[in-house]
Amino acid sequence: MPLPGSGLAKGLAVTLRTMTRKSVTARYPDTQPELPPRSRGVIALFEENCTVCMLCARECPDWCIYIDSHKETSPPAAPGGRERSRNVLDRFAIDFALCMYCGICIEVCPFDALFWSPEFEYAETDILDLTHERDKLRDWMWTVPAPPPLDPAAEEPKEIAAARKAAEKQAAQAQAQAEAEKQARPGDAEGGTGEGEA
Amino acid sequence: MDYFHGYSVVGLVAVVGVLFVTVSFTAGRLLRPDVPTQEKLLTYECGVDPVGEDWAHTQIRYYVYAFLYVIFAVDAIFLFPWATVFAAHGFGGTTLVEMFVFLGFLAIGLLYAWKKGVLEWT
Amino acid sequence: MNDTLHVVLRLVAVLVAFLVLPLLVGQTEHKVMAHMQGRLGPMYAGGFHGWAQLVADGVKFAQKEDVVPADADRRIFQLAPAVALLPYLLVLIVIPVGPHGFVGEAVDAGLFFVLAVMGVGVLGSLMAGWASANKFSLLGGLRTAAQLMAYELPMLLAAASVAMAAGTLSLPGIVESYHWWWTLWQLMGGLVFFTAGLAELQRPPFDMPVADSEIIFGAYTEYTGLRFALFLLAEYAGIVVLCGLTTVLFLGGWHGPWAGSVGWLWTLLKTAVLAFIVIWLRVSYPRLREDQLMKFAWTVLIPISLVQIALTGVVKVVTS
Amino acid sequence: MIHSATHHPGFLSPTGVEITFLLVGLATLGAAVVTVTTRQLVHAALWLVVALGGIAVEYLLLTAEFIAWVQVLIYVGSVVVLLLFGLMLTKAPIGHSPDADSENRWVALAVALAAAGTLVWVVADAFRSTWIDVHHGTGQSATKVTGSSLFRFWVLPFEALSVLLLAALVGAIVLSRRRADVLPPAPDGSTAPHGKDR
Repeated sequence: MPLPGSGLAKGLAVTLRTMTRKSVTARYPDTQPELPPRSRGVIALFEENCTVCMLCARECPDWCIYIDSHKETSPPAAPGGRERSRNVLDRFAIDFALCMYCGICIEVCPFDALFWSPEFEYAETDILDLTHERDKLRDWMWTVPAPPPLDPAAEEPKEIAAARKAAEKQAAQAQAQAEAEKQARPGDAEGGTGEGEA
Repeated sequence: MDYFHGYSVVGLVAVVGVLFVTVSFTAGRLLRPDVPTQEKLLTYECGVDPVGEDWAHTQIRYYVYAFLYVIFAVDAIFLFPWATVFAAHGFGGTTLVEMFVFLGFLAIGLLYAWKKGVLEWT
Repeated sequence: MNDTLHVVLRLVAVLVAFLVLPLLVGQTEHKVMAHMQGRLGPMYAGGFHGWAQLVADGVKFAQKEDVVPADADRRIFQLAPAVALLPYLLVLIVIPVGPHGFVGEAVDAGLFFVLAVMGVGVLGSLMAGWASANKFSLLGGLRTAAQLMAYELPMLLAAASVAMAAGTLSLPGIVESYHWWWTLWQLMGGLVFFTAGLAELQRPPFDMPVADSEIIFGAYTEYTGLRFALFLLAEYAGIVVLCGLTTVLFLGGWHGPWAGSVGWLWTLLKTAVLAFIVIWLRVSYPRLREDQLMKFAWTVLIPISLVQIALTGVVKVVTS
Repeated sequence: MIHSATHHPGFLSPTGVEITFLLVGLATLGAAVVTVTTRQLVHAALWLVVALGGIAVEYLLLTAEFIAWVQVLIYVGSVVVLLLFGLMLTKAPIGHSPDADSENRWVALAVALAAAGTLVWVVADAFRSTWIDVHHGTGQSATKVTGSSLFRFWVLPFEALSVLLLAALVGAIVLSRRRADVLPPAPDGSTAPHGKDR
């Protein structure tokens, strides 16, 4: 059985020990915090990628994304062709007083137009000012960090895998062609393997 | 006159204290804003509209403690005049025993209360 | 006129001590609590380590609107903070700081005076609790009253033990007759006195009457601005008074090396150490439940203090 | 510092004590009258504090230092707290309590006057030839005087008092427990602890 009161003494010892150690407070406005990668600070808009598909606005649980757009028709590329129409973004705003930083909009964007920015100092004195417009959202794009490197053992990203496959295929084709040319050269004694279709 | 001098100073401190409170309240009245609204004057119940009135039914258990206290406090004050004289000449052991008899009776009372489970709830 | 001057000087000194020492304790609490929790605490107000934080708080409190709830009993609600605060001012004047009359005013029945007047302060909490017309306040007031009743008694008994040892109720008299071994002899009484005092001040771990997770802020829930500040001041003045009294009664007040010249420093130092312990306990321990609180007073502290009285009496009669 | 006071007349001249006594007495009487006439229960209890405090000051002025602080400790510090406590536990509404008036005020007045008359007569008769010399520093060790007379001459009543207090204590416990039997169990469904060991 432990000594009666030893628990009480232990409690006192813990607090006293903590007092003698260096405190862990981050002195924020004086020193900037060290943010972890993929910090959810604010949502940035890469408006060049936006096609006004409205997926983000529709999926937002808070309905805090406001998008206005109009259609523009451009003349056909070739005479006699069809007129082409495309959506032009007029307004893209996010009300950060409503946003709950779930990130669904970023997930659903099919064209990579929305990104997490680690920027967090966008407080306003009026709640209405927390509705940030597209220019501000676009500006935050500059603060979006490069995507973090993959784990060494991670699967390749699809794009790279596809590109690599294509490149490999091309290389294989080139090699095959070169070999075929070599074989088809007249005066070549050994007739190796049948040279297929070449 | 030491006695009256001493207590007149104590009385003066009381007056100074009252003055201090009065002055700070008056100064506060000049400094602070005063814009009462109906909601501001509502009873505070964590932001929810208050329900019922301020009085609610409470367990009566507390009350036994209050009785105990008054009885024991009457006992405890006898200790003080005793404390100043019991070691003096002409008192000594007898007075000590007298006080222990007195305290013994009250200790019995405390034991009785303890045994009856008045001192605990759970 | 010399006499008048003396009196005025003492009054001013007591008032200054009454206003400055609680602030010091409060600021120390800010910092000590912070560091015990691995934080820094206030760092900006006043520049160096936020030393002026409480001054800034005071300015803020003075500028805040004084809200009296519509259902409240206006007069009593407004009077309560004064009733809670003033007893501590009165008590402060009789606490001896150094030898040779270095005391606000020596009162013959000083110890008894102190205990009686400190008991009045609880009326402030009761008044506040009742007059607020708020359930939580009323509960807080009830708890305050029950707590006072439970802990006043061990305090009285422990103080009686010291009075027995010294054979006087005068506070300077008690310190004068102190010997170093009294601290050991009166150890149980000292612990009981300090603990009971903590409970009377409603300091953690005995802060059930103001338990924020249950009853918001107990009797002080409806208070704002200056009146709230006065309640807080009363709490910290209470810490100063309790630590000062414990020093005087159990730790020998001004006794120490070179007591003749720097005795007052010893008193202040011991008081400061005790105040640190008060803060330390607050950080270290969780709050006691209401029934544990009552049980602790009646089944632990009171028996211990009765044993201490018996011990003191026997030792005193044997040695005299 | 303190010694100098003995050479000076001090703040209150001898007649000053008497004047103060009279004024405090009037204030106490006023508070007492308000206590019994006010229609608000808690206000009555608080006016009682004023009246009891006034009596304590009167004791002080009669150099009965110890009794004065006993008055504060027991009556103001515990009896009134007990009273307030009881009021809060039962019912003490803010504002007037019309049912607090028992309509007996004339009988009560007669009883009060008779009691006051009897007390004044008895006390004046008993202490007719006894005088307290308040002016010659009898304040020295009033506690000691109380103690020595208590333990020299009044030991038996003192011991009897302890028996009386014990009886009161047991009585209080018995009464409160019998009341507990009548009460329904606690609404939260837990077994009422007052019915534990019977």
